[in-house]
Amino acid sequence: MSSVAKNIKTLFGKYKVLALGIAIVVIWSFFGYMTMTADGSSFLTSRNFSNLLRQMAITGMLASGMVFVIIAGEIDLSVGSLLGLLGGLAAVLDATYKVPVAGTIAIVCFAGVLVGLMNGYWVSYLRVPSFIVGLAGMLAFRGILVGLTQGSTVPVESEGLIAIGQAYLPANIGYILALVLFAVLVFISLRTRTNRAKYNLTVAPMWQDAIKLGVTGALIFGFVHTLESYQGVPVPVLVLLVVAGVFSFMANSTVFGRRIYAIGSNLEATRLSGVNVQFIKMSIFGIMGLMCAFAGLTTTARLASGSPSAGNMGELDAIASCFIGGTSMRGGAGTVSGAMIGALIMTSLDNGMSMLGVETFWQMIVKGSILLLAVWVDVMSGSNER
Amino acid sequence: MSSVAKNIKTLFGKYKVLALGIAIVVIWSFFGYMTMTADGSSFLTSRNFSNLLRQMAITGMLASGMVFVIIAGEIDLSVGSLLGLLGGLAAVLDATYKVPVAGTIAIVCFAGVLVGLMNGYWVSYLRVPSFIVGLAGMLAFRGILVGLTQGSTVPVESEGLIAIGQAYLPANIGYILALVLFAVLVFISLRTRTNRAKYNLTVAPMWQDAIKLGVTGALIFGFVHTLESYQGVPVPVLVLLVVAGVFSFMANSTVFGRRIYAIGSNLEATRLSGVNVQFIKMSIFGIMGLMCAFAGLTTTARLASGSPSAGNMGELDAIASCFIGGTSMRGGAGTVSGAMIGALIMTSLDNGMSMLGVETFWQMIVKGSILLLAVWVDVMSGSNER
Amino acid sequence: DKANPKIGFSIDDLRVERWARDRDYFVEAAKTMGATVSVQSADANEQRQISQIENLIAQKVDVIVIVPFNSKVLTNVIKEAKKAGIKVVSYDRLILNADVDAYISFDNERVGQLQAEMVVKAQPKGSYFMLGGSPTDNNAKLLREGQMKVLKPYVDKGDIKIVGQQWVKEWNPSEALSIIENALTANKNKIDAIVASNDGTAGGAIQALAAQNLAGKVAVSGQDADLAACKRVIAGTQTGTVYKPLKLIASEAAKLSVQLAKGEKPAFNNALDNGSAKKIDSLLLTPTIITKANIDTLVKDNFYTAKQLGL
Amino acid sequence: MSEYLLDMRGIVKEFSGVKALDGIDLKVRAGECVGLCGENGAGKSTLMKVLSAVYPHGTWEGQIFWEGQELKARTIRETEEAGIVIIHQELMLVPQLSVAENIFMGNEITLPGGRMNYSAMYQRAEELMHELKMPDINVALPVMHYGGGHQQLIEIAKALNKKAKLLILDEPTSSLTKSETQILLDIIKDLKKKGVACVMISHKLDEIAEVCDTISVIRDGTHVGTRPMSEMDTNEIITMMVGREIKNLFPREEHPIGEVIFEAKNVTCYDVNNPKRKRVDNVSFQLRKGEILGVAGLVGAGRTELAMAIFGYYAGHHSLEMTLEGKPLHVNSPKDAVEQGICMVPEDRKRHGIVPLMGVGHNITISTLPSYAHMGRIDAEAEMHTIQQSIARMRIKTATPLLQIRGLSGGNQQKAVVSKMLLPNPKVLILDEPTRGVDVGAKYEIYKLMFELVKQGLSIIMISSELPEVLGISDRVLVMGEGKLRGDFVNQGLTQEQVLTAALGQSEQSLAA
Ligand SMILES: Nc1ncnc2c1ncn2[C@@H]1O[C@H](COP(=O)(O)OP(=O)(O)OP(=O)(O)O)[C@@H](O)[C@H]1O
Ligand SMILES: Nc1ncnc2c1ncn2[C@@H]1O[C@H](COP(=O)(O)OP(=O)(O)OP(=O)(O)O)[C@@H](O)[C@H]1O
Ligand SMILES: O[C@@H]1[C@@H](O)[C@H](O)OC[C@H]1O
Ligand SMILES: [Mg+2]
Ligand SMILES: [Mg+2]
Repeated sequence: MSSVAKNIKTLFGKYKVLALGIAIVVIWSFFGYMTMTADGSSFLTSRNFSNLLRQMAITGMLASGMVFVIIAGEIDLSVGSLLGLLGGLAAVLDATYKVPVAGTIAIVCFAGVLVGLMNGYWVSYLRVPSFIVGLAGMLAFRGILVGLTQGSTVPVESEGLIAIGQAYLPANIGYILALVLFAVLVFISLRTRTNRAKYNLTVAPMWQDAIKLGVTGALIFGFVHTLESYQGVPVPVLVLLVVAGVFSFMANSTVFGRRIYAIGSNLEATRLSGVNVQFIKMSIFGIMGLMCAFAGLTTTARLASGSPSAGNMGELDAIASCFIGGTSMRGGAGTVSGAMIGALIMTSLDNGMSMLGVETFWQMIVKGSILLLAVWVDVMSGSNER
Repeated sequence: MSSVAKNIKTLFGKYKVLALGIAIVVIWSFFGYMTMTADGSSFLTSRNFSNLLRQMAITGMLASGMVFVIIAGEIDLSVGSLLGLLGGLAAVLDATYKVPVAGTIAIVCFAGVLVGLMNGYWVSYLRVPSFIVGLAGMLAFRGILVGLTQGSTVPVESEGLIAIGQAYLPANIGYILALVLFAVLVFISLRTRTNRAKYNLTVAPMWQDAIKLGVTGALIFGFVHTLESYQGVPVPVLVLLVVAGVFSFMANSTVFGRRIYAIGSNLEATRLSGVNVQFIKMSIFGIMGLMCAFAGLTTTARLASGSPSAGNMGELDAIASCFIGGTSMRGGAGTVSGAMIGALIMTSLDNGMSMLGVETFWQMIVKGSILLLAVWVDVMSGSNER
Repeated sequence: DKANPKIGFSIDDLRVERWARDRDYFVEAAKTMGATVSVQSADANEQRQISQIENLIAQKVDVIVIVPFNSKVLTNVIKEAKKAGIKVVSYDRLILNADVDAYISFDNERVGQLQAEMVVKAQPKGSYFMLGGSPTDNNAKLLREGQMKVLKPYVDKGDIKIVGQQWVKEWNPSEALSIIENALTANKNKIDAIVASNDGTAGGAIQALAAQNLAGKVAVSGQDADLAACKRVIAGTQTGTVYKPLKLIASEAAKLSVQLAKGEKPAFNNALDNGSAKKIDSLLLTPTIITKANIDTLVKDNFYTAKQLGL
Repeated sequence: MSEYLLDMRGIVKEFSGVKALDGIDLKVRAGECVGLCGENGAGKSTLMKVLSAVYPHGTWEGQIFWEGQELKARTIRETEEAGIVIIHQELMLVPQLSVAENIFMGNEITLPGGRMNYSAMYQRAEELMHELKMPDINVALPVMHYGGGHQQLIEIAKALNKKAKLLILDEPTSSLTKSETQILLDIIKDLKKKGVACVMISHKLDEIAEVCDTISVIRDGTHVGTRPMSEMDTNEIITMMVGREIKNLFPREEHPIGEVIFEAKNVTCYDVNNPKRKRVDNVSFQLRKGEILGVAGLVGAGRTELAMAIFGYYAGHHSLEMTLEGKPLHVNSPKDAVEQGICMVPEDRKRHGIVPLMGVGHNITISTLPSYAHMGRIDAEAEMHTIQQSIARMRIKTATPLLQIRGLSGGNQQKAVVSKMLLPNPKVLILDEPTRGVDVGAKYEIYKLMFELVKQGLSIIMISSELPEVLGISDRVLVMGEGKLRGDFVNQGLTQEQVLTAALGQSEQSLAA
């Protein structure tokens, strides 16, 4: 009976990502059908797949930081403005002060972490609700940006910086990376088996793990193959994937990650268990800041210039992605992978509808409705319950 | 001891409004001093006072609805867009369909309540987090508005509608209303005394109540007098005052009001006490919708036309006002009067800084900082604690 | 006093490069004529703009110069201004249904026409994509009307095929970028021209073209002569931009305002109907198309230094 | 019309595939008080939640007959109107609202226009406070100003204020002291006289024995038996509950007691809400190696504050000096405390103990996570190994270590929290009401564990409001009253009377005077 319940639970866990996956399939096949022309559908092309991923990269980066903020029971409304500010900073450093690319990146990331930690300090040590801190930051950071750029668009010179947003990995590198990744996965699952055996915990039958790995491998390959058959893996997409990977690992198998969930579920109990909750909360915002830096750099690179309106409303897309991806509003539950799929759904809608040339106002209405429905389904499936 | 504790508490309660009052005084005297010219300060004029109030009317209306939403532990991000939509609807009804003013007002208010209840239904019966419902509404309502107006501005014909936002009460009516209000207050305090006596509960000494009434009376008179010495009481300001009055009463002395606090403070307990929490939550959003209708009508009237971008970001001002006014982020605590003062502070900053011709980006930075500080002070003073 | 009047300058959105420049030139010119200016930015929000105009009235300025965010919503507040005996000038965008004393502008419809013309000149035939401005910005629609005026005949003739049109929320460049990426994908890169409504959005569009090595092959219009845009024009990736000699309009506006304040009669070259009782005395300045050929005009006008443009 | 007021038949309730109730029957006559007994997780609370429609009709199987008719209530309102009133195991008050508002929550006295009739409600509330012998509660103050014990009594007042035909009390005395408990028991008795029936759930069998006419025992969601109280004694109840016999409730074992290991000097804590009021007033005490130090006192005595202050968690202003193993000890946060060998199991399990959304297992390891990690990466298997050991050692009743802890019964949650605080191998362990809401069997295990621990040289401070427990387990007993240390006895031939007299301290003498 115990194992039954276990299976049920794990199934439910999977079921959620499954549900999201199904959503994606539905959306894609819909747009695929709608954009069908004599020479095939223009939505379901390796090229558009590459577009999709590049268009979701920025939201994805924000979302992968935001998901932790929300799991910890907080929210950060300042990310859009902070993205803009850091992007602007990058442009100014590059154009005005002729700082070498590496330097620019370093400075911007440092600034991002710093500002993030500052936000976190206000929230966790000075106990100001994060909603407020975010609101304040949203105003202030945007203000600083406008002051910094004098409201004008700052064109970026150096190719290196632009590459961050626009370059592709040289052909076939993608396949190699895929292989490495797969090898790592195999290694891990093997080690887990031996480990479980060592502590005489039940070990799943070999064939199960084999199948799992097989499927994952297939997915990875298909993914990379599609990108390679266009122009290769876009740099921002690679960055996003790495970030998502690292963060998923952090969430599931590090002390830090585990404690984020604990804090979100019951802060006081966690503190009374001897955890330095305030520091952890602050760090989470630091990470969020770093993600804003990544997103800011990518934005500036993509536009080849820093614009005073960059990142406007970016926070909403990021937050929406997290919730569509099944992060719990009340904190304590959520996954990075979910947030990523959430971002992908949002982007697919934008992308597909603009391809179909749907009227802007319809786009707004549809996006709103989808957001609502997605979360509603999630709530129904009980996974989001509290 | 029991009565001592009681006094302490009431004092603390007052202390907070006091603090906010002091903030106002500081801000006003600062701007008053800065705008000082040969012929007196242009900030501290009856005219600018009238401007201030008219400029805060719309945020004030939203805030007085929002404060209940937040007390109940929810949030509504859709109000800005809903305001726009309802305002647009009013314009279309008036310009395109030539509906008589009374009809327009009725329809818009009805629509507002309806949409609000719909939001509430999603939140309380379908258990979708209000943050999401708000986000979705923010997108969808704006979209509908753009569709409705074809993205262009719809000018309003009928004077009657415009009056809602522009007209003033005929001279001296203000004084009469003030008298009536004062009379009511006196009556209430007397009845309370007799009531407490009847149930042999401690009755405060006569002179105390006398002083209280005296001070209130003075304030009311000063307020009205200033307005009268310009052009009289502006209609939107009157509407706001009535709304705020009614809502304060609702919050403090009706079953409905108290249950809102209960829900925000401990939903589970309230539910287990046999209270129909879902219905109450839904109603709160209904009220919020009505306030959006009021705000929308006022906006359209002030602009003499319905604009597709009306109310953009309006939700943020409203929410900020509530928090500056000491509403608890976690729900369960907050006052309408506080929210009103919060709105007044925000507006005073906008108004004062624009008079000083402060650079936009400075304005943003200052507003952000003030918001943060205000709430921080509130948190420090422990009143916002939970 | 009449010698050095107080002028209020209420601007749509100083976060847009273009307006920041207008402000600088205007203030400078006004100073030389002994006037003091109080500048306001409504940050693209009509509510705020109205409040700010009210505040200017409260400050008893002599003239209010307005760049409306939305030209149809200022009727009431301008009534108030007139009541207070303040002169009102409509700047760059004509304020409708209101009793304004003067209008000075390159009208947006004209700008739209120029944008279309420069593109047609570069690509007389082929598939066009219409990249509009903010769906909630009234001027975006005016620009589109101007553009269509020019394109209509060609479309009817069948020379030009409009393969898509989208509006860019908040004139946001990144949004423009995605829109064009998708348009290119949807049309298998068969797009010959993009009629972009301002330089910011044009910039986004051109990044999307660059990713397909189409930058320079596809004609792209613009507006405002942003620095970034001018560099693109020189690089040949943007066909051209509509340059509104801001220094001219700003200084003219300043002069005109001071004259109004002093009760003198400024020289107008036109009178337009804005839906109010009387026709509005107007001073219409012609915007110019800037292409690689005549980019140096900007230097001559001291709009940019040669160094800035890297010439 | 059947002879029974209430007749529940074959009730089955599942939680995500786990049967919490498996065909339970329960019958209650008018004016009868039924004691419902069972181990933690037996299903007592769940059964009562079914009855009071917290779980609406349709979410469970079986039938409920109320005064002969079948009851198919979907809302709590309906059951209350029928006359079924429940006091829940967990406190269900609204901290921000006044005592009176809480008492009348859901059935307020109103004036025309839905206005609150405060005067009337205050008056009635004050009457109730007098009935419950708490005259100096200020009914206009927010509930959060009052302590766990007081809050429980307010909860009871709230129930008494409703017109109940059947009153359900789910462990009502768990945070009450002897005297307060007595008040409650007396109230139940004269309710019975008035013909009101009661279902009383409690792990304190002496209380059950005092007021109940019939005992109904359930185990693992099944009905074990129902017998009149007159025919049985507490030991038989225990046997029925646990399925085995427990001879001695307090398995005292001799253990060596060493030198002073921990000392706290001049602990003073000021009230959070009212900085003038001392909640702990200059308390000093010593703790020896291998010693079990009981801390007795009335609710509001300030024992929890004392513990919280030592553990570095007390919110309000406070001051104290401590030494551990002779060295001065500085603690600014629970983290410091745990790292330096002091652990605490807090009193309020729901608020301070469990991390509800996490699995039982992860709750247990949260304090010691780094010890299963290399460079921040958790060795999941090593962790799971420890978890399974802890679960086995404490006999925690859970479907799987992955089950969210909020799904466990109160007692099992408590066991999990205790195991969590044992893993850091503390030198000093503070237990604040460790057996509150824990069944006899589990209590017994916890006691045995405590002795096992002190034998290994651990020292324990046990705050408890159950005098028998304090006297049954402790080597030494501190007695607190009104924040002051009123007595420090070696536990030899110490009687409840002595402790109580000490606890009441001056106040009693002043009464005498
Ligand atoms: N919400 C829930 N979700 C899942 N399982 C639950 C839930 N509530 C209770 N259970 C399970 O039902 C069983 C009975 O729980 P219940 O609280 O009724 O026990 P109890 O007899 O009241 O124990 P205690 O004496 O500790 O209060 C327990 O095994 C518990 O794990
Ligand atoms: N004035 C108060 N404000 C907030 N909480 C209080 C107050 N008084 C008591 N409490 C809480 O009520 C509970 C019991 O009160 P207290 O700790 O003072 O007495 P105690 O001796 O610990 O009694 P108990 O046996 O209930 O623990 C504790 O959790 C305490 O924190
Ligand atoms: O100059 C442009 C202005 O005319 C338009 O209205 O808004 C965007 C600006 O770029
Ligand atoms: Mg129970
Ligand atoms: Mg205690």
